[in-house]
Formats: sequence, C-alpha cells, structure tokens
Amino acid sequence: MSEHAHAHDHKGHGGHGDGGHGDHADHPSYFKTYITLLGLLAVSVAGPMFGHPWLTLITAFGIAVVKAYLVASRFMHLNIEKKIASYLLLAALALLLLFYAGVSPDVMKHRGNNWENMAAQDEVERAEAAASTAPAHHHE
Amino acid sequence: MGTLIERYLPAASTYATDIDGVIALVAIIVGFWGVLAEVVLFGLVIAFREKPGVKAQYITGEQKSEMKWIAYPHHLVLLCDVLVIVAAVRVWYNVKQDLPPADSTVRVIAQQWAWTFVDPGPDNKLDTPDDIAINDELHLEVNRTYHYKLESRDVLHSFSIPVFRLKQDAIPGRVITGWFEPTKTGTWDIQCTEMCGIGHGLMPARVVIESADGHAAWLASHRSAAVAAIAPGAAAGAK
Amino acid sequence: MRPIATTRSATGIPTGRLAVWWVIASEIVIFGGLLASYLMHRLGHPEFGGPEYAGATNTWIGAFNTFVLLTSSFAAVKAHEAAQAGDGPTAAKRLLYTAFGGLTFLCVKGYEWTHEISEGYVITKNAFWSFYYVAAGIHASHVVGGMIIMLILYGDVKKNKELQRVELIGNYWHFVDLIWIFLFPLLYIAK
Amino acid sequence: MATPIHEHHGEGDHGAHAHDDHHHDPGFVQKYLWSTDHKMIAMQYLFTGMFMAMIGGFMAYVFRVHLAFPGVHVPGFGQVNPAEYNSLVTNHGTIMIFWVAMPVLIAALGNFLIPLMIGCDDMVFPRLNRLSYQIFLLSAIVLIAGFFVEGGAFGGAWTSYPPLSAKAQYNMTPLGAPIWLVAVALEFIAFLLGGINFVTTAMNSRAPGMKMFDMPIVIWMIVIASILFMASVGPLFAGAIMLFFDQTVGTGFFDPNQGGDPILWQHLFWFFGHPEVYVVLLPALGVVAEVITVFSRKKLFGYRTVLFTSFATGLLSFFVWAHHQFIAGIDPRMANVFTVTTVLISVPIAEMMFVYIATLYGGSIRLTTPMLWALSFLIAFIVGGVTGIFLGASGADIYFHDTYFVLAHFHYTFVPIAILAVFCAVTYWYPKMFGRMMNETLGKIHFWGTFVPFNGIFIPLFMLGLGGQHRRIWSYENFPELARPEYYHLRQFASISLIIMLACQFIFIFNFFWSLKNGKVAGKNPWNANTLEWTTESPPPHGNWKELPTCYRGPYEYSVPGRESDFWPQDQKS
Repeated sequence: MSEHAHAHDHKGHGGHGDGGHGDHADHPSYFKTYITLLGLLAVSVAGPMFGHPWLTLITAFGIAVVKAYLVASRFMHLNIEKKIASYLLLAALALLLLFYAGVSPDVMKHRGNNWENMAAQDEVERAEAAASTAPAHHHE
Repeated sequence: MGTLIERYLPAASTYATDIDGVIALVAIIVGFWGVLAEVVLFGLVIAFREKPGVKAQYITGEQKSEMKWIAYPHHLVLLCDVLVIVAAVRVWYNVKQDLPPADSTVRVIAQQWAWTFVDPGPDNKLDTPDDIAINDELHLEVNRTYHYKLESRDVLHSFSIPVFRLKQDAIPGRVITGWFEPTKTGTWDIQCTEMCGIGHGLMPARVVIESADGHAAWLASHRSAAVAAIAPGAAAGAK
Repeated sequence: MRPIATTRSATGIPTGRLAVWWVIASEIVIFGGLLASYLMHRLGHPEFGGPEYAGATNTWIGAFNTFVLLTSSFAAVKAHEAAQAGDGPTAAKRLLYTAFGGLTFLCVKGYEWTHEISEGYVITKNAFWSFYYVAAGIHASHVVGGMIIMLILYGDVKKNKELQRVELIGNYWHFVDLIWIFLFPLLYIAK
Repeated sequence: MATPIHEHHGEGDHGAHAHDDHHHDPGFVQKYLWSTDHKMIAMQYLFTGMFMAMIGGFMAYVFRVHLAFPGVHVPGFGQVNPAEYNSLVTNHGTIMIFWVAMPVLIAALGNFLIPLMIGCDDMVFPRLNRLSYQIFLLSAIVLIAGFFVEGGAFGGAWTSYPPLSAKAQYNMTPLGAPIWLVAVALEFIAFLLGGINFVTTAMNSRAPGMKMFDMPIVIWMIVIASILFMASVGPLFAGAIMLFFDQTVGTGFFDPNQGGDPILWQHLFWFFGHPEVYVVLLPALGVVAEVITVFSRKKLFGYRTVLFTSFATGLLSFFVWAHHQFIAGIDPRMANVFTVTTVLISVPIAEMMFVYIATLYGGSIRLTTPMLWALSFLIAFIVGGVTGIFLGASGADIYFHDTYFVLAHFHYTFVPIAILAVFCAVTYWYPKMFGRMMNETLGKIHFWGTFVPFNGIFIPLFMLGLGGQHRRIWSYENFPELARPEYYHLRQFASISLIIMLACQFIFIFNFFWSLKNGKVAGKNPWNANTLEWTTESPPPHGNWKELPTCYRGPYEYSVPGRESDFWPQDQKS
C-alpha cells in the first residue's frame, strides 16, 4: 500500500519473500507465459471448427480454465503470494458453485416435482421451430 | 395441543391436522428450550447480583469440566432438531410432493387483482366447453380429493386457504399442481399472500365447501355458464 | 501523512494488496452471480446456440479482443516488473501501453456493438442478447475504470512515487482480463 | 468497482489534507463533513442511521394506526390509501435493514471500535472510508427522493419480487421502483467499500502483541459480518443490474414472457438476504458479549466457543437461503434440503446463547443501563430464535409463511438487533464517544419504556399470525376471518404499544443531547473495562493515542484470582 508497507515488509512477518517483492529471479518468464496464453487462445478458437460439440466444450472451457490459472498464478503472482489470498478467491468460487447447485433445479430445469415452466418450454419450442430452417442450430 | 391453531381457525382439510401437529411438536420442543433458557437467565441474574465484598469467579469455560455445560445442551438441541426435521419433512412430502389420485381437478388463475376458479363441470374434465369459470368463489365438494393447477396471468400471487393450512405461490409462466381434500362444509377465506401490487389487500375470495347434493345443485345452476370467460388458450396463464 | 495503521502488515501481505484481493473476491461473486444466471439459461435453452442468438456473434472479433486484453495484461505485468526494479519511467510507459490496450478493446467493442445493433440484435431481442450486452457492458465498465486509474497513476509512477501501486492496478487489470477469458467462450464460442 | 483502488491512489496525493487534519484546527466542513477520522465517520453513520430510524419509525406508526383503526385519519399523515400503504411497509423494511441496522451496527460501530479496540490510529484507508459514507448518504437521499416522484415510492415489498417490481404496468411506480433499486445498489457499494476497509484493518493493523484470539468478540463479529456481506451481496448486485435493465430498457431477465424467470431473482435476493440476517445479528451479539462481561465482571464463558459457533453460523448461513421460498414455487424436493440446513443452524445459535447465559454464572452483576439492554437483548432474541424453528420446518411453514407470525418472529430478532443492541452499544460507549456519562435514571426509564411496549407490540402479532392473518394487507374488511372484532382488539393493543414505544424514544433523544453538556465527566475508563479503547482519553484525540498501545492479553481477563483490581486492561504488562 505504501512505502511504509514496504519498509514494514522488510522487517519481520516474513512478508518480504511471500510478499511477492524482489524474488522474481526464479519466477517463470512473463513472456513465455504470454506466448503460452496466445497459443491456448488459438486452440480455443480452432476448437469449434471441427464441429464436434464435446471437443468445442473442452477447447472452449477447459482451456479458459487453464488460461485463468496461468494469468492468476503467473501474472497476479498468486504462486508466490501468501496462501490466504488464493483461499480467499477459491472460497468466492466455491460460493458460486453452491449458488448454482441451489438455483439450477428451479431455473435451469423447466419441469420438476409438481410444477412445469410452461413459458420456458414454449419459448424453447418456438425458437427451435424458427431455427430448424437455419443450419447453424443445435450444438449441445 | 393440536388445537393451537384451531383455537383461531377450524381445520377443514385432511392434512390441516398434520400441519397443526408439526406446529404443536415444534411448539412443545422450542417452548421447553425457550422457557428453560429464560428461566436460567433470570435465575442467574437474580442469584449473582453484585454483593459488597463478593468478587466474581474466574471461569474460562475452556476446561472439559466447564465445556460440558455447553456440550450436553448442544447434543440435546441436535437431537430435537432431528425430531423437528423428520416431522416437518414427512408432512411436507405428504402435502406438496406426493399427490393422491384426484377425484376432480380445478384450475386456479390469479391476476391483478382477482381470482378465477375453473371447475371441470359435469364431465369432470378441464378445458371442455362445460367448464364453469367464476371469479373469487371456489366451490368444492366435501370429502373429495381435488388437484389444483395454479397459474398467474401477470405477477406473483399466493393461493392461501388458511382453514386448509394450504399456501402456494402462483408464478406467471408456470403451472404448479397441488392437492387438498375438504373435510368440513362451510365458507371460508381465500387470501392472496404474496405482494402483488396496489390491490394486494383487495383480492379476497371465498371457498365454499358443500355437501354432495349442494355441490350438484350448484353445478346445475351453472349449466352453460359463460365458458368464454376462460377459453382454454388463455388457461396457459402468462402466454 | 498516512495512518500508521496502513503501514502495519500482520498478515505479511501489504495492506493495499490485501485490499485488492478483497476487491477481486467481491468482484468474483458479482460477475459469478451474473454468469451463473446466464449459464442456467444457456443450458436450459438449447436455442441459445441458434442463429438468432449466440450464432450471430462474431467469434473473430471476440478472439481479437481476447488477444488485446492478454497483451495489455502482459504490458501490465512488465510494468510491475519495471516498478519492482525501481524504474518508474519505464513502468509508467508500460502502464500507458496497458491503458492503450484497454482503449483498443473498447473501440473494437464499439464497432462490434454498433454492427450488431444495426443488424437488429438489440438488448431486448431475446434473453441471450440481454445477457450478452449486460455481461459485456459491466466488464467494459471495469475496463474503463482500470484505464482511468492507470492514467491517474501515471503521473506519480513516472516520478518514481507510489511504485507499489503499479502492482495493485496490475492485479485488478489481470482480473478484468480473467473475466473476459470466461466471457469469450460463454458468449462467442458456445454456439 | 474500481473505486477502492482509485482511493488507494487517493491516499498519496491528498496526503497534504491529512497533514492539515493532524496539526491545524480544521474548519467546520473539514471537521464534520469532510473528515477522514474514523471516529467522525462513525458519528456520521450513527446520526444518519438514527435519523433514518426516525423515518422508519414514523412509517411504522402510520401504517400500524391505519391497520388498527381502518379508515381513520392518521394524525400527521392523513388517510392511508393502498398505494401509500404498500410503499410505507416496503420502505419501512428497506430503511430499517439497509439504512438503520447496517449503518449503525456495522458501519458506525465498526468505524468507531475497530481502530480503538485493536490499538491503531485510524482505518487503513481513511479516504475510502469517507467515500463509503458519502455514497451511503447519497443512497439515503436517493431513497427518500423516491417519495417525491410522480407515481410515488416503490411499493412492491422490500424483497422487490419481479415481475411486479420489473414492470411499471404492474407496480404503477414507473419512477419509484428504479429509484428504490438504485438506492439499494448504492448502499451495497458503500458497504462493500466499508467492508473491505474493516476486514483489511482488522487483518493487518492489530496492535503489536495482539494475536487473532486477543481481539474482542465484537471486532471478530464485525469482521465476520463484513465478510459475509461481501461474499453474499455479489449475486444480488448483479441481479439488481439485471432488474434495473428490466425496469428501464425492457429486457426480460425476470419476465417469463421474454424468456426470463422470476424465481431467479428470488434466489439472487435470498442468497444475499439470509446471510444478511447474520450480517446484522453478529455485531449485535458482539456488543452484548462486551457488555455482559464488563458488567458481570466475568471472563466470557469460552471465547473460542463463541468464535467457532459464529464461524459455523456464518458458514451455515449460506446454505439456508431458500427457506424464504419454501412455498414460493421452488421445487418441493429442494425444500427438504433447506429445511435440514435451516433447522441445523439453530445449533450454533443456541450454543452461543448458552455461552452468554453461562457467562453470567458466578458473576458480580451490575444492572447498569447498558447491562439492562444487553440482558433484554438475550431475553428477546431467545424468543425470536425459537420462533424461527416454526418457519424453518417446511411442514409448519406451509401455514406460517407470509403471516404475521413471520413478521413477529423477525421483529423479535431485528428489534433486539437494531434497537436493543444498538441502545446497548450507544449507552455503553457514549462515555468514550463524548467524554461524559449519560443519565442513568433517564436511561432506565427509557429502557423500560422501550422494552415493555416492544413485547406489547409483537406478542399480539404472534397471535394474529397463528390466526392466519397475512402480511402487507391494506384492509382486513374484505376478509371475514380477519375482520373479527377480537382481532381488531389485538391490532389496537399492538398499535398503542407502538405509539408508547415511539414516544419513549424522545426520552433517549433528550438524554443523549442533555448529557453531551451536563453528563458527569467520564474519564478514561468509567466502566473499569479491559479493552484497548478504554486506555485513551474520552473522547479519543485524533490519532487515538499519543503512543499506540501494545497488547499483552485477551480482552476478558476480569476478576483474575490474585489481583486486587477485578479487571486487567489488555495494555498493562502486569
């Protein structure tokens, strides 16, 4: 936060090394990381061209996760940051999983135990019918 | 103790008494804990008022011997929770999840700010010309199992019949099915219990539970009722 | 001039960086809530892949913008490297490159959106486009915010002042980049 | 949300101002409105919160009188029509939670106590702190503005369920609804900034020697609450943006006719809305912990027990949100899951109650005004807690949902939280805030005049709830079951109790301002308490201490055997 913070960093709390300051000698090269990211981007763009839905899913989202990991660890320095920062971010992600698990039975599904989401079902049918003429439809 | 609610309202559906039962069970359990806690609290405050020359004791509450005063009630509470959960889920399953076969199915349509109740009519089938659709009055026959199909035309509403202990929100675009079986003849309130706009307090309806003959008479009086009032298409609610 | 409180670091993480981690954590749930909602609709509505929906988005533009943001992130991390070495002027220059990346991103978005709107794919077209514009719009507002901060920092950093802030804005920028890394497949590729 | 970082930047380049603050005598604006001093910002939050509480209280007065005496010309308001009634109940709820409980319990107490109790000179980001208050003030003004626009204030209940809240043709408040939403969103931003400040300060800036488990419970609670808030508000913030677009540009995120889903909002809302309950509860519990230990001269019965139970509560609070939606159209199978988690959360809360009660054992209890408030909090909150089980149990909730039983239940939790605990805190820290003691006699009169009528209000409402009276109803005349005279007697009893309770608040207001001048001088440590804030002058100077304290022990070392004084301040070596 401040020069003081740095001064403080240097004495005690082991804040220095873990603070992600100074010890970049052993840090993986930013440029290599950058090139890797571009490569991954190319793959994720190429993925759909094979027209195989599952392959698309993997190249799209699997690679997004890898890219995210690289940026977070190498660029945001989570690899040399105090562990608590990573736990913080992972906890936030875990919450989203919880949210998804709790909500999807009602919102993602269009029928369930004694209820039916007519509006959504009609919408799907209507759109599918409209699209069935066009080629680019149904992908997953 | 099952009369806790019946002191205010009769129980007029088959599962009303089950729901009263859960309420009674919870009342007994939490009543015990609540009273116990309050009594102990007051007792301690009275017993340990400041007295000249008497110093407070030094108790960390971290030794095993002290922890047990928290641990024992902790386990007891857990036990009570299990009881409550089992009772609650059993009733819930019976009321909301597991529908007994229906003798008739009525359609309940909520809108700002009125109810439309569609009775299947003599042929006992919905969406046929002899359906009887009327506003703000739900006519039922006693001791008959009904399914209801709940819909809304605009915003959220909630279909609540206190004497049945029944409540279910209506959601535009969705059809929600539930059931009830009236056990008492009479006329009671139907309330909208979900904020639905300015008229929320002004959309009362009544449930009229008649004997078999009474219901038949009512059906007869509604031969060729205004079917147009609720064309089958419109029944899909939101669309 | 600063409270002593600010200079303490009981966790071993300098106060400013710790705060940025908290900012990012709370941003994760904001974007996460939106994307989770989108994902539920996406999986519940197969038609979202169709021509009137994601099918009409331009993968190449999306890919190019991903490239732009990745590059600006690279510039940001190089700026941090320079700041580490105490070389303020270089760090400031690289901050400008980063901000320029943001500008490019926004221009491309502007072109893309005007094109799509002119084709009738407006925010009210259907649920997909609503999510498309809102998600990308919130993200773009973060890009703008980041650029403004970098331009403000530029002055100090050039004079070798407050160098640690280069890393703070950098971390935020990388996060904005991260969001786009997920928006790209969600909005463009999954057709 | 770039603002926080922007503010980090602000740290430096406005440094000159901070410098002035230290040395010259700042002008009125600089001192009271533009201050970055955490104590002054705490006061700003406190007074804004108290002002909003008056507005919220007035609303309660209006609709309670209207409900008890239908059609009556309410003194000071007039006839209440359905639209006005809806916006009154809506904004009463919104204000009391977002503009009273949150600012006072978290922002005011957090700002005032965190630096003083962990022994540092200010919040880590003073300007971020100032900004968060300014945004909060703006949000309050925006909310009030909603009452003066065409169509009137939003009346779709504080939960703001779409499609009602999303479409003007349904809610008939084309301007009121978006304004309400913007106000709430601004308030969220303010508390996100504040929360980041609180958490960072508590994590990084503790006094030398103060280990994590040496922090007073109230600080822990405020920090946990801030984290809960930051973690849960995100989805709703996104939801608010979506709803705003539904209202203004006509998107259909929550409109089934446009491929949206109203249930989604309910989930987004309650995913935040339930942790929010604990966001305000925990600081209140923290306040009570401080007060009962001081006035029973006892060590807390299991510091770690309290901490771990509050961690457990905080964690569990993320798993229970859908119990607000049992009958709202979610899949009935999910209700079973949420019943289990909901009923289980009673375990840590009950445990915490046991700890507080056990702390009284073997104490030397002094029934000062703050202690009375603390005890009344426990008394009332136990009732509020146990009645919650009825609602968490899905089977019983089928009947109770959206009845006055629910209303009475959460008022038996929120009144202890936002009224009893707040008065507890204000009467306890008043000497530290203003350097003088409040008048005990007036304080006790005010206490009884608040606590007794409070029960007088909500016990009848419990009974009405058992009788099936449902919420947000403008007039019961249309419902024969609810129009019974005996029900009106209960309503009138409740409403008259409310009027008495509100009237008694003037005693407090008088006491508050009278004591500023005429209270007897407090000195550093009038209550013989241990925590660090009592080791500096009252009120503390800018920078809080001439020399920042060092911490040597936990906060609750009262009546330690072998010491002649029955307290042992944290900063005393021996």
